[in-house]
Amino acid sequence: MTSALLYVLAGALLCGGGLAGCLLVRHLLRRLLAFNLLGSGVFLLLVGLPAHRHGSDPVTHALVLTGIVVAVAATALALVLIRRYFHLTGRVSLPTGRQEDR
Amino acid sequence: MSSLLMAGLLFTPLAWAVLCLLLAFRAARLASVIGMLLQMALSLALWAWVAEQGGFFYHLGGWAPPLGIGLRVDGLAVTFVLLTALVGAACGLHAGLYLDPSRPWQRYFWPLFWMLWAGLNAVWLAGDLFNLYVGLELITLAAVGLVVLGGAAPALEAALRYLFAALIGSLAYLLGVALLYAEFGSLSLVGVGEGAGSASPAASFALLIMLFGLAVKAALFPGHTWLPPAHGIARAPVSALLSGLVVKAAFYVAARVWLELGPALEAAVVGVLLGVAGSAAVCWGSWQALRQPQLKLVVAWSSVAQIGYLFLLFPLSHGVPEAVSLQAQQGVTLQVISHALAKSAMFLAAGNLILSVRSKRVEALAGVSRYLPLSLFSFGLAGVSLMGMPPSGGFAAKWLLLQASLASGQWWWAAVLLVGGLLAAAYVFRIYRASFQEVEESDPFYHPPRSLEIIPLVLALLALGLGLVAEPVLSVLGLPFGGEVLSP
Amino acid sequence: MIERARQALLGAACLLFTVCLLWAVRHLVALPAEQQALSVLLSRWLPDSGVSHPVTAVLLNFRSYDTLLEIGVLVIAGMVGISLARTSALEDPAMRSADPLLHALLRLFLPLLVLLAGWLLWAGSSRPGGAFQAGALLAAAGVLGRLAGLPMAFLRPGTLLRAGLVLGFSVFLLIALLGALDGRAFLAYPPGLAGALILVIEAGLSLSIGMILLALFVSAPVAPEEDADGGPPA
Amino acid sequence: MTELWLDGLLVCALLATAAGALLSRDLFRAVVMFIAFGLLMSLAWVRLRAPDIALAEAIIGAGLSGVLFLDAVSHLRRRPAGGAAEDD
Repeated sequence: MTSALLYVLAGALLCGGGLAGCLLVRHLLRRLLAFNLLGSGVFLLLVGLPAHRHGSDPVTHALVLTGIVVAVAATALALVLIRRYFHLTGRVSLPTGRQEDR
Repeated sequence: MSSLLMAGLLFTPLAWAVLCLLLAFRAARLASVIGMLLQMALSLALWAWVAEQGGFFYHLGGWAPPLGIGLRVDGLAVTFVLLTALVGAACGLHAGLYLDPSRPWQRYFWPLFWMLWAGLNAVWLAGDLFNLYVGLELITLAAVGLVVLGGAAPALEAALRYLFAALIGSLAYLLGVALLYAEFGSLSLVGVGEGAGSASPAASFALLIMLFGLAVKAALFPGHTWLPPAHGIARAPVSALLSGLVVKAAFYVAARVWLELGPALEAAVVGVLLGVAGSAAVCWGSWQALRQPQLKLVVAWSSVAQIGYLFLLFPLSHGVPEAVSLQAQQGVTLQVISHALAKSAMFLAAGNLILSVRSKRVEALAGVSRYLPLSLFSFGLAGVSLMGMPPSGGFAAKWLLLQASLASGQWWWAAVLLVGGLLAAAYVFRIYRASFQEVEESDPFYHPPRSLEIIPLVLALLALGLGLVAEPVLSVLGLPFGGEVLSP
Repeated sequence: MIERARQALLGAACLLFTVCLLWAVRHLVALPAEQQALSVLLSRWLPDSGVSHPVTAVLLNFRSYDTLLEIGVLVIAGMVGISLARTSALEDPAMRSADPLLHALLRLFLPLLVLLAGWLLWAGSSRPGGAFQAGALLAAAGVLGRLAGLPMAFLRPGTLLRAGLVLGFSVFLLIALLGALDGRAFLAYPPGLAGALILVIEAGLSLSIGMILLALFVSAPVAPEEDADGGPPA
Repeated sequence: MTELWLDGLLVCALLATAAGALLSRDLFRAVVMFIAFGLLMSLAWVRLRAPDIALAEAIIGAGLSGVLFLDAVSHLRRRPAGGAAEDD
């Protein structure tokens, strides 16, 4: 099954791009988007690799369903935090540089 | 009997989380005390059972791995379960008195606290790679929730930093799991370990990426930047839980995966890299602790340093004789236990001191030695263990690590142990010096209730006494694990 | 300058990571195709799981511990969400749309969505579908209703909301304990009852999942009248 | 063969929308790209013979996350109470 291979490749590239986004982008909302892309890439690899080797594997489907729910919980929580942070400070990215003592 | 113990151990924290969510702060506090006693009794009973009968596998739902999820209940796991019960109960009791019940959001402390406890137990006992992922996420989200409790801007900032670092770490770990599953077709640690008989490039990369993710979650230098703000801003009992137990969970998973896969995959370079990062963490963390103007940040940076020691396990357990590897494992386990006790004691004592002097700064401690000797004493006792002076658990741990590094011919790690101990002495004495400054005659301080002061003292005494009982503790860890399955 | 160097370093690391990942993937896809032991086990034991759809069997029977903890993660997210929502009523009056056409449409549409969720739940035992999809659909229905300004009194942060958040979780937990008290392992179903109990758990879970996701959506906004320094002295 | 071409096209579209979600200058556009990415992912799951995930992805990934993100974007465009709005 070669079409699974295509999705595996896409998954690997998504992992790379998502990781780059998570590490390099400062805007919190964009970083969260990148986190979701990274997650999608991992899920594609998790399902695609066994699918390429053995054919459809229901165990991986169950794992990815679990993973998606965990990811959406984390995303929703992060959005609540980001919005509240913006509300209190007007910032959409975390400050860098030396930590001054407050 | 032990089947019921296991069920109780898994059920109680989750059930108490539900219960406490439905109750108001004071009622939840009462319920939690009962729950903590119950959990303590269960952990102790399970520990005694394993110490007597040996470890076993527990198949959840009656399904054997690889189809189902098996829990690995061995000496190490039950020791950490017991440690969690001890530190968790101490922090919970302290929090019940320390947190202000009039704030409406404080009621959420209790359900989050229990969820955290459930996640920790799940990780200690886990024998399944994906289950470990879910357990780690449970811990992460509960910990972030505890940090952000109340929702002030600095707490939000620290929590967001923590959340992103931890989430990326988890996904890196999951990616490794995906690659391992694709290669070996199993999710159980044992199954993957059996499959990894010979070196495989994909599995090596999977191991690398998993260790990377877990190192970020365990705040290993240079991925440590999220830790000081998060542990510094949280309320004292929360910081104690996070520093004492939460970071250890990620390290525990890393060590488990490493000991299962590392030898087969010939990943010596990775081990040395982790050792170097750990050494850098010891030096940089201690140096920063020396320079922090705030008391809790001193303690938080000290955590960065102390976690560094743990990662010496990786170079000292790879490509060395079995006996040396065992020594290193024992030393690191003692370091985990003694740091969990000492650091939670230190954070709780620091919380009491902050409560007393009404300021978070180190200079504000002037005069404390005269009017609040007890809290300062607990802080200092915990410091003794961090420095690694006899008879503390920290000393026993470092002694074992020292022997392992000399026996393996890797003497340079011993230098790290020495430098770290000296720097730890410096930052603990800095606090002492500040508190011995003389001030005006009258006592300007708030005196916290005696029970608040006793809890860190007990923990610090345990950390100190650990060195004396190191032998029996280690004997449970070293129990042979036959791998028999518990049949209810 | 240092920031620039840091960014370049991180970028290079990401590139290296991608290359290594592709290289690992190349090795993995070159492995010989073989019958997988786990799939054999799965089809061997599927008849004993109480459901005929393998994914549901894995999620709610073989690996139900994962699912239990995962719902715990969702509950935590929901808890933290409502703990940060400082408004007394989680309703945004500004959102209440007065468009009668939209209301009429929604009145037709929402029951349909709820019905669809119920069907997904029911279908989950033998076909694709199940508690997550049904719960997410319920949440989506709730979000639609909220965007149109339908009143949702049950979302006030109170005992009712908290009870709803943990309803599915508690049902799951109690059934899990049942197995242990009965002399089997934690999370084991009594023989013959697995199918029925899984359906009960799934019904509870989809309600709670829907409620948690909806609560997270609703508790995200910060009402403008709220004070900016609502936090505690840190 | 046609199927392979279709898969190739889908993968290219996936990567393009992902890049759009990462690189778009406009935040709103990035989120829209992300929603499109979620829909395409759900198609990809269908192609990988994982209908359960496809359903979940369509409802959660594209629908719910999308609404959450859109709502957040519109919120971040409003002026905050605490301080001056900061451009990214």
